Amino acid sequence: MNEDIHSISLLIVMVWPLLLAIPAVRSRLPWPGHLAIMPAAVRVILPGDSSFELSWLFFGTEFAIDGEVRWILAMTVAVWLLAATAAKSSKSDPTYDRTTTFFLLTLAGNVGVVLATDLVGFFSFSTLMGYSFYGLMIHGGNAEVQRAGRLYLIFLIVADLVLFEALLLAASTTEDLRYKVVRQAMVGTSSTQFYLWMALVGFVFKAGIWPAQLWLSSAFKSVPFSRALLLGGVPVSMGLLGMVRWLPFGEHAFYVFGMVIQMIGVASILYGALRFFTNATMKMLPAWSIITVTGFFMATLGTGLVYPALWSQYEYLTHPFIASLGIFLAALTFTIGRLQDTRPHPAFASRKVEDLSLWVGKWIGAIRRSSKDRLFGLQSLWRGSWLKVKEQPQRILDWGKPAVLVGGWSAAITMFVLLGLMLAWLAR
Amino acid sequence: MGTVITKIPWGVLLILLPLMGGMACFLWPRIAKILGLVLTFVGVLSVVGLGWQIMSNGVYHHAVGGWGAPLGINLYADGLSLLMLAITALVGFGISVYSSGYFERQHSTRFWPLWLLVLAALNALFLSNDIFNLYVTLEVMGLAAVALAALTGSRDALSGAMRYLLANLLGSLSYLFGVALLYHGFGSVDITTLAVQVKGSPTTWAALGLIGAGLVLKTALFPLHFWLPPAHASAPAPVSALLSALVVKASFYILLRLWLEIFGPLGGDVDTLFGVLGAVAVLWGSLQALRQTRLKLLVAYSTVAQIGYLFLAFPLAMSAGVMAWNAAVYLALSHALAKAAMFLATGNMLRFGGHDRIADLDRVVQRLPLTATAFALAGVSIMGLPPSGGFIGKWLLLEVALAQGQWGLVVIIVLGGLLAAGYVFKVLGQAFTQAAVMHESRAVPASMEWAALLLAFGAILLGFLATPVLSLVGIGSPFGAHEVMP
Amino acid sequence: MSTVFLYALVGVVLFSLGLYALIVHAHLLRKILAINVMGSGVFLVLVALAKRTGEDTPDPVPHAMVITGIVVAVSATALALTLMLKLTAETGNAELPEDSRE
Amino acid sequence: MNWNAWIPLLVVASSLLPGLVIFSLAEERVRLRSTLNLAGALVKLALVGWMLWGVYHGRHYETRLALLPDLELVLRAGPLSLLFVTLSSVLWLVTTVYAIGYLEGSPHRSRFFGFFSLCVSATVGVALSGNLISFLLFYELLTLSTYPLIVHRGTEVARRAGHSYLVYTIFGGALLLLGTVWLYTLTGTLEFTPQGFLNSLGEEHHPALIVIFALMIAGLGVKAALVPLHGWLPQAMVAPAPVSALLHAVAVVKAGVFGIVRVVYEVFGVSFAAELGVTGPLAWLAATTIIYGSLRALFQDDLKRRLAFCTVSQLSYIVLGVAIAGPIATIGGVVHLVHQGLMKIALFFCAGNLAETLGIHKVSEMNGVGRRMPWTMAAFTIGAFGMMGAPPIAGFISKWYLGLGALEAGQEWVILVLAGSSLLNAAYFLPILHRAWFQEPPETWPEERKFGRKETAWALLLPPVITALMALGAGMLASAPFSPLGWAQLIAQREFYQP
Amino acid sequence: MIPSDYLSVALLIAGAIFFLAGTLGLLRFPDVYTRLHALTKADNVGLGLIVMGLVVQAESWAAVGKLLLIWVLVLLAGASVAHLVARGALQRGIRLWKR
Amino acid sequence: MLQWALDALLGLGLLWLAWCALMSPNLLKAIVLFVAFGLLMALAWVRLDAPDIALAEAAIGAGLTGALLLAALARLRFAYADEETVGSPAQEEAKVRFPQWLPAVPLLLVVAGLGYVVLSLPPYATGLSTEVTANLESSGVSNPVTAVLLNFRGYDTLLELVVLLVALLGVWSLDGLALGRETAPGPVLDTLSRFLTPVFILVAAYLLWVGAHAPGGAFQAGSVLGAAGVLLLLAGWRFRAGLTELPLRLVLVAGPGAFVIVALVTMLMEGQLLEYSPEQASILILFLETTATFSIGATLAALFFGGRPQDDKEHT
Repeated sequence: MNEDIHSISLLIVMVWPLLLAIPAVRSRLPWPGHLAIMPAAVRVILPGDSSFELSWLFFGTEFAIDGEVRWILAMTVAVWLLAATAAKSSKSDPTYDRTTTFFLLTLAGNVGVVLATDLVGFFSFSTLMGYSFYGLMIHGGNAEVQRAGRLYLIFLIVADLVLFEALLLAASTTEDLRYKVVRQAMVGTSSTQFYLWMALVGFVFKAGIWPAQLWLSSAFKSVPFSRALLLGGVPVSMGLLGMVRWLPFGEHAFYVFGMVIQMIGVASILYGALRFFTNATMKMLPAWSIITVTGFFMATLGTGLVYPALWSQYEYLTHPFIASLGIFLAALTFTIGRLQDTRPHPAFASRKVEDLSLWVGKWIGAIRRSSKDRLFGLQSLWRGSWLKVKEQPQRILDWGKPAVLVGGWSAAITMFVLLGLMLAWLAR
Repeated sequence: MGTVITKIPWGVLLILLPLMGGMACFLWPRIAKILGLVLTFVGVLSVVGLGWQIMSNGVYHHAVGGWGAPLGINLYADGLSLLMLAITALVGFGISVYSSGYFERQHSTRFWPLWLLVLAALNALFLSNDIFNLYVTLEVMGLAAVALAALTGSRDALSGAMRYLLANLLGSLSYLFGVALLYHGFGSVDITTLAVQVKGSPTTWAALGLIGAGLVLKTALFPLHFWLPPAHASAPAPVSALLSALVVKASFYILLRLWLEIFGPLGGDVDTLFGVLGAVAVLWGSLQALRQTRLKLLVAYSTVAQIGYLFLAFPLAMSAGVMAWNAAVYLALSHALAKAAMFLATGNMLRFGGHDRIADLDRVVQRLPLTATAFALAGVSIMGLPPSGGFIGKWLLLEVALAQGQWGLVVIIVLGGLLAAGYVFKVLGQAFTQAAVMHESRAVPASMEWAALLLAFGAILLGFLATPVLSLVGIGSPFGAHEVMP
Repeated sequence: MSTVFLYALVGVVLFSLGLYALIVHAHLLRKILAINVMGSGVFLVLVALAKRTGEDTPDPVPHAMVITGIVVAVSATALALTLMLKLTAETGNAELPEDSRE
Repeated sequence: MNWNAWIPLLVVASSLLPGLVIFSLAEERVRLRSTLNLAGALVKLALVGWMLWGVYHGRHYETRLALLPDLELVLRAGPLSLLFVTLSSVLWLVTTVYAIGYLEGSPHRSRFFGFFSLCVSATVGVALSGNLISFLLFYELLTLSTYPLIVHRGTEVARRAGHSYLVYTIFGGALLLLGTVWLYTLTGTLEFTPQGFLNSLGEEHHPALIVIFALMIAGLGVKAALVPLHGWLPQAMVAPAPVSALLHAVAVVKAGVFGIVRVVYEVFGVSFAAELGVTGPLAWLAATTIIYGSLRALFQDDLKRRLAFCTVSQLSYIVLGVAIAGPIATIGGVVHLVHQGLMKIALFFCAGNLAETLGIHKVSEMNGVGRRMPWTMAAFTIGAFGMMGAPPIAGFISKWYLGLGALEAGQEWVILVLAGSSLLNAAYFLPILHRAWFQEPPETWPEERKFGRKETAWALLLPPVITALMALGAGMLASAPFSPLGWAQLIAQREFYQP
Repeated sequence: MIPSDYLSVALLIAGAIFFLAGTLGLLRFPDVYTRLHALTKADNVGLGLIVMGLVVQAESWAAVGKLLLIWVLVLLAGASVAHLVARGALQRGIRLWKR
Repeated sequence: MLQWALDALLGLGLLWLAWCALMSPNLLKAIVLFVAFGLLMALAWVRLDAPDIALAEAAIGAGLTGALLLAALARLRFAYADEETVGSPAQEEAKVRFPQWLPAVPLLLVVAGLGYVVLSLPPYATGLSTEVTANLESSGVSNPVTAVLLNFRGYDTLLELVVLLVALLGVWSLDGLALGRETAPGPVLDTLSRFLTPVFILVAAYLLWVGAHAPGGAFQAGSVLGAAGVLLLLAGWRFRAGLTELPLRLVLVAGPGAFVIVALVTMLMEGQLLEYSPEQASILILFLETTATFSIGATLAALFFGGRPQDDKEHT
């Protein structure tokens, strides 16, 4: 009985924000953001591990809460409560209603990611979270926000694609896609290396870790603090979480791979520190710090991969680390935001940003134009001869029309005679 | 009940009733329309009766005058004749219904007697087993058809009819010469007798040349099709339908019959020539049809192309006899129904808009939905798309051609279907759109619309009747007992 | 060579002559004449060869056929002439218009 | 009386007969017409449901009518047919509702609904065909009954689109016919058989069989919009939205793809086809189409055209799944048949809603449209994400199995194609979503119609929402019994694991 | 050859000479009226002579009657037709030939 | 030898006349030559022991066809605006667009080929003559040609009468141009026609009667009647208005009508179409021939007349 309640509570944690995301449902409710996170908060507080299996969802998936997850969930609750509080201040905003929807969708995705126990569930909810967060991020923003959003989106898409490939590799290796199983299964198969690199690239992109930090920094630069405070808690933390879950730590030593991660970590630290010191506006403070912090984390992960034995010694720290990272960043951003609240953002007079598609189209168009100019002579030559060719059948048809063949009674009868002769001759 | 039906000489009635009807219509113009309708309907019943008779008693023989061949004339009906009679009756009834609404009083009194006489001639032709008698029926049919083609008296109609008449006479004389040679060579004009006696000799070859050329001219096989489009395009709609659907089939039937009975075994390479000409006809007729800007001409050229298909069976029949002939017969039957429907529908459009320029059809689909449907359904059969009689025919033909590896013919068959689609939809496409200039329109009687539609339905329905029809055509095994290739 | 074949050959030549005239002439009246001459040629062949019985009386069947043929020929001629006249009245020219199509 | 022998025929008739009656109805008899339409759709659905249940329990439903002396018109309900039949009947119902709303007050509705019903009958016939000639018959019938729908508007553009459609499809039909007859002359049978019926033919026939395969694929590829043959599809967008919806999701294109599935699995047999070496080129063709369609879609400003090229691309997923020739890829391909249908029809409904309610036809006009029509755009968003393959929407499932299948078959390059396509999908869908949700709406819409407080009429709103939810459901509930995935697995099992 | 045969031959030759003359006239005379004159007169007499020549050979009186009837009819027709032709020519305005 | 020379002369004459008729630049000449050709043909028929045909040819082939052609030429002049252009050589030259020798090549081949075929036929062949002779007894007539026409192959003849009717229907449906100018026929023609008509009728009756056992019969008699009609028409005689309606048509239909009725009756009585019982054969044939004669005569005359006599009344 208790089991059931626990299980159902898990379901509610995910479904409730989804429900609230529908405007009609929440239209009468005050404080939807806070309300939506409540079940999660309750579940964090409630003791006991539990899991909930949905055999009909996707290929059958399971959600569970245990000690590790509880850390992350707690962080999530905290960050979202903070965000909800921050967002509440902008209720007069005309976009409030829609923002709330995206807010809640992101929230639902986030919770799902945290609670998922297998790769598919993780991937699915991270997709929901990622794309909704895009909406949340850029809503009502100016051109710069939109640009940042677009950057984020591109990274997100690529990351998702790459992760999808990794996922497929995992699925083709093992039927069971739970983290633990996958970790073990992915060691020592022909596609291991491929899987590792895919997962790494995917999460590096997702989390905005060093060479892919671009979207993160520009997001911090332009997005209002009430949403920017989510950056740390949502994409970055979840990216790191994903890495921890997907990669086979503690199973096997991957020297090259681990070294690369280590190097990424180091580079990240260096980069973050450098930027911190050369370009440290108040607003960008969280950005550079987060890059530095993730760098540390990466370095640790890399070490764990190079020395699996070492990993087991600090494995238990990873989740609290991620949790604290999220909360810390959210708090930092919130504070800085509050401090800056009175000062409006400077308006950016950037060029009008167009659709990606049209942008690509422009390029193609330009290439086409230039080639056309160059090939013009050739083309006209070709066209001329084609027209001539085209006239030929026409002429044949005209030729055949009345004068020579069809209408010419005389010719026709001659044909008749010839035909008769021919028939007789052939019949011999 | 059954015995009574089998005792009535339906075959003879099929000839005599329309004959008497034609004369009666001539005598009493006032009742012409009613009489025509009734008699064509009775014609349908008679064919059913004849079919019953044939199915229960086997092939139908009737020795006219009690003399029997070779002195007298024999009437003979097997499955092939029966089917031709049936299609004549059906199309004929459709044309009658249509005509009852089509003709004004003045033309009506002229139309009905001629029409019934054509019908009589057609029936007589399909029943005849005597090559000289065939000549006479051809003449009755031909002259009456010419008169009908010229009925409107317009410049185009007259010149078309004149061409038609000259071609007809030339063809008849050529045929008659062939008959003369056969008679003097083998002493008979009875097909069955001749079939036994004819041997390969200069006489036979010359007769084949003359008869073949004459009939090919009458059937309007390329390159002797020159007379057909003007004649068929300028005649009144029911007459065009009659000419395209039935009259050209009559001469084809004779050719087929003579080929099966007399010339086939001696034919030499003639069948190849027929095949080549048929192939060219398919392409040429279709291309010409595509080029036309006037609807009736388009339909007329389509006939040229479709006739080409009938001749494709000749080279294929060498080794796959029954199957190839089945295909040809099926194509002929479905073309008869479809083309009649098409011409009738065209007539409706012409009546409705006062013109038949394809580009100005002006939303016929909305305003004459039944007619447009008829045209479309007929088009489906002409194109050989399933489910339609045309499809079955083309299927059989393709099957034979492929089985023999006749790739040229395969390409022609497919290409012809594509081109047919081209010209049919050239019309239908315009039928949906609005013309730039609005036109006056005249009401079209329901009987005209329904006649066209029902015939078109018939063409479609034929697609589902392959099994019974093919078993009917097998009665009396007109195609001989050639083994069907697997 | 018996006269039978002589007449038959004349018939063949007449047929061809008529055909030739039918080809080369544009005037409809001449075409109709040509058709008639052709017909005569065919009839001649039919009847001439009927004399090959070796007795006094020739084979009567072709004779009957030819009588039928003659009647058909006159019927066709009458119709053709009427058509020609109507056409001439319409076009002002007793020839087939080469292209009556638009 | 054996009712089971008549049910497939009844399924076809349940839309055919109302269609024929509708033709004869006067224009203003809206209520009767709608009733007939909906009744037909419901009856069909009920019959299909019955058959689903029956087939699941191993019953046979088969109608045989003589067509030619040794060829029959066969309608048979197997798992594969039922998959397609169910899709068609469900979507027919939805589309009918939509069309009733969409065409309210426009001219020639009797004609429209008549052909609409014929179209569905033909589709259902295609699905249920038990041999190649029946398939061919309904396939051509489909061509014919769709044509009036494409040119329905009666404009010059419509006429040209219809013309182009015909040029392609008739040509394709001819090739298919040729292939079919040829095959018949070789084998003497055309009956669809699991794992094909050509195994027994000797080596010497293999070249001919390869040519036949090419002919058939070319013939079917026209409707399936494989790349050099896809030209008609974007043009056909001039048709009214319900037609485009049906055309793209269910009827025409699916008939082509379904035909390819049939040919590969039940005529040639997938292992035999692989042995012949024809699946490889087919896979490459499909891959090319996927990428090409996506690339072209990028440059379309016209919303429906963009969706059309998207269709070109997505259809080849199915072909790809078939051509990979493995059980898992088969599942992916076959299930995408349904999934793509659900998603694409929702997208087209939405596009139609935009056009009908706001007069929006171009992507560049869609700024802020999400605020004006949130439900519609929500449905659109689901569809779009589904197309991109985002979980948990149906498209994800398809891509999942396709990818897995490719890996299983050792054809890793397919993964790259899938990835590239997803990327491109995102590139042409996300900007739309961005505009719709995040750009400021203009002062006035091009041509707005008011529907009181609702964003649009109920009949227009419900279908996209329902189909979008179905797409979502098909993805989320993929493991539930009777889900498309479940059926696809059944089919794959039948193709690969039965003796 | 019996005497009656000689008579026949003589009559026939005489008739033929008349025909020849008439034909010559037809060919050589200058206008329609003079040609008609030559033709009808010569032919009527020529035919009469020929009929006579045949009458001599006739086997029965009935045959004689028939032959005479033919002559009478031809006379009648020839005269009438000549008249009609001349009348038509006059009506058409063809003038008489004058030296 | 003399016979042979005569036949050769006749053959050459036929060819020469045909050539002249066909190639004459003047249309009138061409027609006249054609009539002459027809008369020569009649001679040829006589030479070929075909007096029945000779009669038919003279009456129909040469006589009536000639009349029809001449009448057509006259109306043609009427139809042309400019009389002078008819058949003038200049126009003729202009209209030949086809190298004249070109068709001659295949035609020479035709002549050669068909000539060879004709010569290849066996010199003796009985055809169906023995069978005709064998059955002549029961045919009801003693003239074999009549027996074939009206008994053995009576069905052909029935259809042949229909051909005539069809031709007339065609001419009428075309509203053929009626006889041109209505000039007064003049006393000579008038007298002639009055005198000749009874003779024609008498001749026709004779031919009809004699047809049963000697050359002659319905066609010949009918064409003589037709010739009488032509003469009367030329003389300006017209049907009285009351007779142009049903009575005229009844006469026109009488031949084929009677034939069909007889066909039906015989079928009912004997079981086969046109199967006469031997005892009734001769009377039936006579009946058929009589009605046919009237019909043929009327039809031929009507064909000559052209336009529909009662046309103006029909619309009221």
